[in-house]
Amino acid sequence: MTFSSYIKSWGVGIKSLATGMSISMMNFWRKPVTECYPENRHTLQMSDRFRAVLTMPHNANNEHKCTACGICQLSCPNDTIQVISKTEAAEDGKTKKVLDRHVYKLGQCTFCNLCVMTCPSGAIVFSQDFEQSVYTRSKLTLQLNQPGSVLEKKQA
Amino acid sequence: MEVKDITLQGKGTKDIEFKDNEYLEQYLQELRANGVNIFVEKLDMLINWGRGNSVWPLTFATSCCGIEFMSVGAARYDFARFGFEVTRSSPRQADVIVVAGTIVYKMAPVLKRLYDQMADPKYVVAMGSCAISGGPFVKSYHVVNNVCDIIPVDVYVPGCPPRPEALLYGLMQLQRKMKVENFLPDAQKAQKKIRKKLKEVEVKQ
Amino acid sequence: MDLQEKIASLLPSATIEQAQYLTISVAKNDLRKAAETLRHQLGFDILWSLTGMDWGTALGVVYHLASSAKPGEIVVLKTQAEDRENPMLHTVCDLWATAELNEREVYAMFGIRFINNPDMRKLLLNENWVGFPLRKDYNADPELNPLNLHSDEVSDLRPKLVEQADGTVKEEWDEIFTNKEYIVNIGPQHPATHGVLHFRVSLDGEAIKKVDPHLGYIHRGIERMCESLTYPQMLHLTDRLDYLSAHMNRHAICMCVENALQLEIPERVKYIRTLMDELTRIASHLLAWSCMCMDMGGLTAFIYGMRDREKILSIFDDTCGGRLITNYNIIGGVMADIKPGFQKQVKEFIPYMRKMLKEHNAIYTGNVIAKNRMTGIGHMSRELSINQVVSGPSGRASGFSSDMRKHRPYGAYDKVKFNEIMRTEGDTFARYSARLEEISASLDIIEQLIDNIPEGQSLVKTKAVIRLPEGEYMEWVEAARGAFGVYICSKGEKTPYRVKFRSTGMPLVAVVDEISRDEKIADLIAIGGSLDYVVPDIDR
Amino acid sequence: MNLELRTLMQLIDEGLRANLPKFWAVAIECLSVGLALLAGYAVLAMLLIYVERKVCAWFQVRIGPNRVGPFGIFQTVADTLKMLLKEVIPINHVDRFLFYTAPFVVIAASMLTFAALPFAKGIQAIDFNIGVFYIMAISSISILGILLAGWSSNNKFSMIGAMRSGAQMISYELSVGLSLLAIVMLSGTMQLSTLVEQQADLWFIFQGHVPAFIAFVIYLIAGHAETNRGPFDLPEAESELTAGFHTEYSGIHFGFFYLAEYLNMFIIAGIAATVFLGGWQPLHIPGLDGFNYVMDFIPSFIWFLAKVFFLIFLSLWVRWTFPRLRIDQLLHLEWKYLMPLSLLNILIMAVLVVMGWHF
Repeated sequence: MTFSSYIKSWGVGIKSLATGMSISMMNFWRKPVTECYPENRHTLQMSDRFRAVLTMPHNANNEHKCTACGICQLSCPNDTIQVISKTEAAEDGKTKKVLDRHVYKLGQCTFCNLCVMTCPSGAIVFSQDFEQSVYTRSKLTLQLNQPGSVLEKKQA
Repeated sequence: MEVKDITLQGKGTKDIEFKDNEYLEQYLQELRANGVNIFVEKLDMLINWGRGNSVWPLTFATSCCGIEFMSVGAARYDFARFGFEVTRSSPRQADVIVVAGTIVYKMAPVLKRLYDQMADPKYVVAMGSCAISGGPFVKSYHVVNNVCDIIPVDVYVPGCPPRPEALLYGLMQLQRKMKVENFLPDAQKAQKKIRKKLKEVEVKQ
Repeated sequence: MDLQEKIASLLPSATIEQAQYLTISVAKNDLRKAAETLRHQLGFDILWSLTGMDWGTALGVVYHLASSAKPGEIVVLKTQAEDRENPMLHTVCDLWATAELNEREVYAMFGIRFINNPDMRKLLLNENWVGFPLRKDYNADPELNPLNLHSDEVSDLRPKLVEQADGTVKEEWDEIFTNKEYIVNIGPQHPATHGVLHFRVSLDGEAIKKVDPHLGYIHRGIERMCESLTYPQMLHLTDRLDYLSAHMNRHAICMCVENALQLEIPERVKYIRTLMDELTRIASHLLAWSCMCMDMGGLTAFIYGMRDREKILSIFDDTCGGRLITNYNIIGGVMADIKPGFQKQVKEFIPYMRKMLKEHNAIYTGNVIAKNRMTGIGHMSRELSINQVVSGPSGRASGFSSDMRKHRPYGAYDKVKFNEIMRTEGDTFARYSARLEEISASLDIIEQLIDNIPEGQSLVKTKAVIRLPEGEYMEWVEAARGAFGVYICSKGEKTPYRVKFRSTGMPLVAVVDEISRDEKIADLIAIGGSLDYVVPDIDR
Repeated sequence: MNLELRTLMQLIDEGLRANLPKFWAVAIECLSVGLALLAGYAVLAMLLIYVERKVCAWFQVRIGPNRVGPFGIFQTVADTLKMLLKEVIPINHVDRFLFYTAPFVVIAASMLTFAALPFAKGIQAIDFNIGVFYIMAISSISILGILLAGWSSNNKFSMIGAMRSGAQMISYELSVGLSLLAIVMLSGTMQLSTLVEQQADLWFIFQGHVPAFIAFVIYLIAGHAETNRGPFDLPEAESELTAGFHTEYSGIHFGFFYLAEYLNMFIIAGIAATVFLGGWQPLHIPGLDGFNYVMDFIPSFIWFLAKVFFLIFLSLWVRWTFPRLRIDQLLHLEWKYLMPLSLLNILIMAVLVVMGWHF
């Protein structure tokens, strides 16, 4: 190392340190970018495509659209969904397969959206309610159809 | 103390409807049934206030969830607001281990050891589907399907990976759980018993 | 004389056919000769991927080769070992160094042992694992391999099979570390290993004498799982390989399946995928930059990088419905068309990022401490990077041109002008700055595409049950950490027969020992940051 | 109106002496001074941790603690409470005696240095005629604690951390000493109270202009390095050595290291303020009597704290901007840059003093 390069290294070093410090000082005066969850809970807008939990929408008469065909269960890559059906006597005397329980393991879901995409009747959708933490693991196994709900009648 | 009395510090926390209050209720009931006076209160409340607001996580991540965990630590979500930002790399100094990611057979002993190295009181958050149930890899030959088999879990945060807000919500749930703990030794003994019992109930389910 | 004839004349005993790539099949005993001919006489110096196979009756290996002059022109070499009880093949790791770790993986997964490979420990699995998981007759009974919570001692003995002069094979053992060495375990739980990587490091004071990487702390058996999933179901696993290149990985597998089905993909989809790929690349490089800064102690720079990365994540959040794991590409297109606001968001992001890039350079790149810590440290020569097939920004920093966007254009990359970022220094600083330069290159690509997204469908209908025609397919994309390849072997079923993902990270770990020797512990951390491996991608 | 702390002290002193025998009065005073110092130490440490977390957050465009109390000011109270009640893990294979002594050595060393600082006019627990000497000697004891901690932990990371710390301390102690020496040459005294009094009209950094300023900067850098804080946090080096020398410490033992680290920052800033920036003396500019008169109204302890916190802010600014040095860079910086400069600086100072070129 020559003497001149030694002197130069002082200059280069000090200059680079000063540049760095000026950048951090600039950021010091910037407004924080923090989004304050949970303070902003009321205004928090999730993208409508965000997938937080699978739900089965019910209408006002407690009816859903699931025909218990089981395609969602088949297309699920890791057995998150279990469609339990029962047979019921229909009005015209024939027996008919209807949904008993649509069991969904939230704690196992990978949110790949295959079930929603393949569902022929559009019975299930993902909702954006991400506040799902619990203390008990079994609470993460959800039943999507509400008690007493039935299949929505097709409009004639 | 009732479940409705458990409040967290900070604006906006009062009007969240927290999930799974049944567990806390059961917990309190069991505490009472075991003859622990949960009205030793004042001291306990002070201690729990301290503990609940100073949860230092262990820098531990195995996969994708770890990146979201880092996001929670970064500027946009900033868990420093809760006083959680002092992530410790040494398990001896950490209070909570956030199991962020898949735990496989080869990793299981390491996780167990990390947990054992932590000082009491210590907590575990299972973050994401992998830690809760094996998630996408539930059918794999090399993946532990439930972190509960290795270490006791306090809070489950579902998601794949859970978004940062969801993790913050999970950590608030943990804070709530901490608020009902007791400091006195005999209470702790009872607590351990209760935890075990509650876990057995869960396994049966 | 074209290549096929040339090979036929040099290797008369080989069967050569033209499938997706030129495929050369040789018998077990001709493997060495074929490999040596390809390597030395025909200049195939890149071993892109080494895939173990179980063809039911015989086990075997498939090698994907290319030459560094034309990394996109791939030739396949196949061989098989008939003996299922004690299968043995000759190693090729003296020809292509990258084979060493890959052969160890094949040993763990298929039980094929490689003669003359200096290290025949199982990669990814514990030494006492019963069975070979990727074999078709693997017994998955959990009783055989129970969950063990007791940590076993790490053994520093390694076996190897040495061929004697008379042709017989003898097993020998040697020690990696002597018991006089000061060995530090960095990982599996360590803040700077980017996941659960385990280095056993032998130290002399602060200086590193030797590094022995241990892998498999996040081996999830993805390849095995894929064999029992249908093609649409498989996709969600690729996102979780290298989660920072989730989009590209999924792009690769979608492309592989689409090409096998000969599905025509609309231009719009190609544009959207390319845009998303580039955004993912920026996000990934930003994270890499941030983490490297954090590893070197610059916590504030880490937060700045993460702050800018969040901008991209909100774009993903809006259009794809996921932040990190987006689940956006599907076979035949994308899951949902882009949101109306997408273009506006991206256009706002570009100038912002350019401005921030300047700041990042000012606060960190120019910093005298950082610069001195990076320049001249961890030098990787071009030969080493080719020999170990270190692709991506790390390889390009050493002068190894391996950009699949250039060499095998896919998506909309043939419609944009961009430069492959190349450097020649090969040190930590070169790798570091190559990443930052790639961010601006990606911004340029996005700028060219964002206003020209053609109208059209965003998804082509596919059959309800997808069956790939019988054959072998491999497609490549340039992921954030290098060339990522998906190999699918189909027997015409609705599930694949064998799937292999070419790990972009394994070569990065393989070179650590060589390039960090005689450097300091702090340098090992910086080197690791500059290589930017993602462990779940290595372990799969 | 007199806001000086000294008035309060005198009142207490007179009250005690009037009502008690002399021995008891002195005994009670000693005890209360000790307690006050301890309390001050603890409160300051907690305050500093809060300040650091908040300032760090602002540098990183975040908000920082805001839950416990208004703006999160009780954050560190909660931390302390938790830390006090956290389990101290007994560890096998450690050298028990040394392992458990180490944190106390560290905290005692910083306590002793802290006690010697002149906080305000007339508020100084001990005032040696070799005050500067004392501070330097005592503050370097804490390195012993770190070495002990690293060695006795029986952990390879800790060991490397301790060794780094040793190398660092030995090197930077020189620059610290030499830069203080420059001022001692200028003032001709080592007694802290005299040092401060001499700066009544003009602070030393102005009196000694160029060499004093150089000495000040060197002192800040070397002092910062002595506190083992980033970018000089090699012994701890989160990303390399997990937690360095205190990897194996848990609970309150770790808390001691943690507190001492912050207090050392205060001490370094306090010494710098005392020696270079006039201690508790207000800012006086010769010739501007009106200005000086106004400045005198601000109580001395406020002056002192203001200077100290300004210097602490500087140190935080540096801490949260730069990446960590590597061990060889650390030594280069000292032996190739700071040391020669300090020696040269002493020479300049000597010429300055001899020729009387100072103000």
